[in-house]
Amino acid sequence: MSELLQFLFSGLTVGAVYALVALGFTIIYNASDVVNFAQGEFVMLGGMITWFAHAQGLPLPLAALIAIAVTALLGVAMNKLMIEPARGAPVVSLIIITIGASIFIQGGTQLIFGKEIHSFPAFSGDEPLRIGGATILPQSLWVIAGALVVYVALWLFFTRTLLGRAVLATANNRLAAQLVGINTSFVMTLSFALSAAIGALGGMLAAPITLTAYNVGIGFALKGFAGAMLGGMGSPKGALTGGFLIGLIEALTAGYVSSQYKDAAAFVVILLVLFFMPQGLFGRKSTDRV
Amino acid sequence: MSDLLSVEGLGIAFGGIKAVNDVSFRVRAGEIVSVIGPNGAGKTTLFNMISGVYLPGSGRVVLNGEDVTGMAPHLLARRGLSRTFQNLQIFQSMTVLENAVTGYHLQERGPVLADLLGLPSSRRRARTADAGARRLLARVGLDRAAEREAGNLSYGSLKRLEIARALALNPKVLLLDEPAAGCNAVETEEIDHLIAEVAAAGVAILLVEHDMKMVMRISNHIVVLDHGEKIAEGNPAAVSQNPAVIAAYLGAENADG
Amino acid sequence: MQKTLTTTALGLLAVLGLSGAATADIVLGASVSATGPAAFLGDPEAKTLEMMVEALNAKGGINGEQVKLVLYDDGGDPNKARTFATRLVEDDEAVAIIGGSTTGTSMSILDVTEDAEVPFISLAGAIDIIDPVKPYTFKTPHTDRMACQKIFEDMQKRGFTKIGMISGTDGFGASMQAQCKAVAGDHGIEIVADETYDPKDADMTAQLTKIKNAEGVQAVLNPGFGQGPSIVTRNFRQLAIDLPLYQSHGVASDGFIELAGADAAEGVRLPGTALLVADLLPEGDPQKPVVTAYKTEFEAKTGTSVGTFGGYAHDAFLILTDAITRAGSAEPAAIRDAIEQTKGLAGTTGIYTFSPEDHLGLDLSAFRMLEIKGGTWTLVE
Amino acid sequence: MRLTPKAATLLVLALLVALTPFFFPSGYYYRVGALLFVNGIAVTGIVILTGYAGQISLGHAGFSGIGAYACALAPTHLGLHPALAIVLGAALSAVLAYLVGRPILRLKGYYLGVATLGFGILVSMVLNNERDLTNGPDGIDVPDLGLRALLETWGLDLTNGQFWYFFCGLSLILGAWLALNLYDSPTGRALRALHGSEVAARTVGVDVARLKLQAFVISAVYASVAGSLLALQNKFITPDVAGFMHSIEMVTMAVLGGVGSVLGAILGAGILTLLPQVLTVFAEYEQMVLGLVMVLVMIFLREGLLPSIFKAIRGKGE
Repeated sequence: MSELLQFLFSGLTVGAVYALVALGFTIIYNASDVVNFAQGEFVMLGGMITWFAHAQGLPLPLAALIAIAVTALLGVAMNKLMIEPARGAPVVSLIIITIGASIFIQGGTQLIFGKEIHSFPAFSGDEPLRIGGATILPQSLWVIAGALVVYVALWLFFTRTLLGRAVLATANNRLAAQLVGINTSFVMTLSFALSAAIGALGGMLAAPITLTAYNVGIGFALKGFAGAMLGGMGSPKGALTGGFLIGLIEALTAGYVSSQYKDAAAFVVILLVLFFMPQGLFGRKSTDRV
Repeated sequence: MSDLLSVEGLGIAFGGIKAVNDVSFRVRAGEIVSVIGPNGAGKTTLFNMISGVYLPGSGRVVLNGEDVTGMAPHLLARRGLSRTFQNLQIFQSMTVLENAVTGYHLQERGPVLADLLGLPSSRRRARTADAGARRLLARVGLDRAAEREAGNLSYGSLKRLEIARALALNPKVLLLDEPAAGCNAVETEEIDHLIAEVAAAGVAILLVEHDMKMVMRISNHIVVLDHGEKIAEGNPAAVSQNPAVIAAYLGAENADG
Repeated sequence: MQKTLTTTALGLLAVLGLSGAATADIVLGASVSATGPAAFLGDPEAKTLEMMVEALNAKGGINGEQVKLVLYDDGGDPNKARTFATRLVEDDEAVAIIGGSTTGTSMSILDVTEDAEVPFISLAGAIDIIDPVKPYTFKTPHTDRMACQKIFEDMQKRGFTKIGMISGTDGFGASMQAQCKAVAGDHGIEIVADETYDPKDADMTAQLTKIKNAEGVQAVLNPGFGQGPSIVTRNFRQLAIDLPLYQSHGVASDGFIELAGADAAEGVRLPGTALLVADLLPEGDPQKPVVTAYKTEFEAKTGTSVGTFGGYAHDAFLILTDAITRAGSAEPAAIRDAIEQTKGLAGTTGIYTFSPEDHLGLDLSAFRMLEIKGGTWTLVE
Repeated sequence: MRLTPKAATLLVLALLVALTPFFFPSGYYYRVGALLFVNGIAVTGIVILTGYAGQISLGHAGFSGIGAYACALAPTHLGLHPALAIVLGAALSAVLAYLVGRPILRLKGYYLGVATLGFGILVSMVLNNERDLTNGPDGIDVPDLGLRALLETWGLDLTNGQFWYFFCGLSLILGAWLALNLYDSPTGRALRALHGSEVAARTVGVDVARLKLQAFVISAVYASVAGSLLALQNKFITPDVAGFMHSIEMVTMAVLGGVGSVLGAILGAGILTLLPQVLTVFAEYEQMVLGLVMVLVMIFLREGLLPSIFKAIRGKGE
């Protein structure tokens, strides 16, 4: 029992990080139909910039804010310089553009911050909490709470605010959104800023657990992408569920089956789900219009 | 003459809204049947159900005596059903000739290995299809544009290209979705002749068209849809006098205005 | 990474296909994994090599000739490593090659260098590289098997017979995992739990819980490098597993203590080299001068703490310059013969004595069992 | 006389393979050339899958892995000649592509991307983890093809680098010839048709599912053969060959050069093969330059380098 609980804690911790990455994917996908493979780099930057600012002597909360702000700005720059000029390009071109951006950011980070692995202190200490014979780090609670708070905030934003509805309208039909007076270019910029900020937040929350280095982004991106797809692209609920599910599948497979093939289990589940539900768990159904 | 296409009680709903409800009619060999109705009446949806793009929620489609309800489009094509699209489904990056040639797919296809190796049999199949496609392009007046990239053609030319592609299948039943849209008077008349010619050769033609003059001119029989329901049918003269039809069109115009 | 202008210019010429015959200088080649998944190995190796060439040339080079280092980054990709090895041999006309941070890249390079009859000193762990002995291939690190043996010896001394293993699935971890499983029996040790993790994993509590609950487990061994072992160590403490934890030489640097946290790392043992305990070495220790000099110089130059891997590159360069000096020639064949005759050369990793039958030149004594106490390395007696 | 695009492509490739060695200052250039040709074979497969049929794969390196390990394992375990091992690897890849492709090719766009990605990761995981068979991440020796020795007995004495240069070059020409045959063939037209509009392709009778599967299987065979050739010339292979980044690299090469044309994709393969060799001079900036090139080409030369160049030339001519 305590064993199962421990596996669940492990899965929730990792899953929360994936969920944050997946939520970031979702926002950009909703606004622009682009799957941003550089999302993992936002996570990496969140961790690295926080580490750097903290190492320069800034207090941790300030360092974290700087990291989120800088990453959000980079997100905006990426949209303006790379995504907007490529509007209308086919899916495979967009994949390559965002992967190119990802490689570029990695290269730049490595040049500026070096290749070492870094970490900074956990927010509420390293003393694990004991629950039912299992343990969980306070920092894990921070990450899990982060994922939930971001999800709720996004839900409120998309359903309760005019701006949020504008984003969804843009997602549904760009032309129609323009016709009713929505500034779709601003919506795009906002989405990239938001998505980058959420990624950075995730990276900043997770770094005390996962540690951070210039090359951790791609791993996060793949798992987050998988989570978003599992949940159904474009659905915040799907992203949250998908992220947590992948974390849990990994932990439970590692615990009960084989740690060698835990990543395999996650992808097998994804393939199965897509086989029966080609749009993922909560994805929008789409039909060809002819 | 026998029924080549018979639609029986066909219906479909999207998210609880009945887009098409209980529509029945038949088309015989050599006959031209038109489906008309205001925008959003469900004409294209009806076409999509008949041609296997949508799975009908209720009713049957019978093609040449065989129940083909919900059958995949490529299987329908093999059974002699061919169509064009309202908002053009052209292979943009292929040449005009290549577009028309795809219509010969069922005749020219062969073992993929032969195609990879460029065996004489493969080239022969391709050449035969090319020749056929060129003849068809000549018939719709596009022979001089054969080598151009299809994406660069005018709307009216593309409409004719789609018809050529559909004819290439040598269909028993031909579904034409607004073939004259975007065409000028001369082009429209050409299309008129073409359709009549095809019908005369024994093909059953189902037509959706907004150009009422054209519809009245060439149809043997007209089916009128409104809000997904069949509200009238009959020969052109009868339909044009039908008060329900007039009301539907006027109502629609009022709503538009 | 400071490349000299001449190296850069030479590289550019080579690219344009205009490079003429090499000048009178001695050209040494290197292909290491300065980026990519094995950058933990390759980055300090590259920095070390550049630093040492600079220092050597400042002192007048070897036998009066300046040394030119052509250094490539293979990113840990064996295919690239082979291409760079070919380039070094055929195009840059290097007289000897250092490199291959990983087993995979080393195996790729050695096929080229053996063909071209150019001496090659590998920086990777696997025993396959020098067993069977190939005429032109040498290596500086102790083998993974030796690391396992060193650890198991220590476990034996402490009376452990049943242990759990948690290994990274990267090349380093997987290779050592296999070697340890192969030699465990020789030391009367049974592996009762055998878990793995992906090098990018963020949490290993699931695997560690399984090990913790394994029947009769007395100690845990974690072969791996990068952030994995730090996370394992933290998770180990989080789960309050009350067992001795052994790490591998893969994390033998101060960075590990920093990342795992001094509290979590307390009591962790691993087989390390003299490098980490330079200050603790007795005055008469033959390795003391070389270790201290390298440590001081590297840390001053790069601002990062020394680790075992940079030490491998240091030793490879040392062996090579020593051989060229003794041979009095920079002909590949002469260098090879001289390397094989190396005797009692003190490096950071150990004291090298090569022979035609032994192209590794180290024995188990090169390893020292270290324990982390109070946030710093101590020698286990 | 006007050359058909097919003849022109084959002529360019033949000249490239035959003439460039005259300008090689050292043996190293044969190695780079051979790598370029191997990558060219892999991307030709991507042209068929993505350029013709419009389907995405982010896991094709998995098939290269199968081709490579077939050459490493079949000779020792099954006693097969390495040349036959290439065939065995291709056959295995084809069967696997068929089995995997049937369910996942129903997916579109990014969903197909993640499914193929998952497949590639599974293959590389098996190669990494099944240590008893594959020797894990340390890699495994691959036997010699033996063809060079055979040629030598016929009086054709080539260095190892030269042999692989010409062998891979000829293989690429063969691969390109097959792909070009396909382009204008009935199957090729149907593939391009379903790329343009699946709905329309269906209504002219194209069995879309079947044709996608054919394209997937053919491109898998290309990737597999490329993997085999890489393994045989390196005489050593590691699971890296099946890694995610290699899948991405394949797609990037093809799209960068122009995924719609065989020659364009091979040009892309050439650029991404040569770029890291050129950039060794700017080692620190290599990643940034590579990323930037990917982004800029995709933004400004959307159809890829070669088609964009042709367009520019034609534009001037008019």
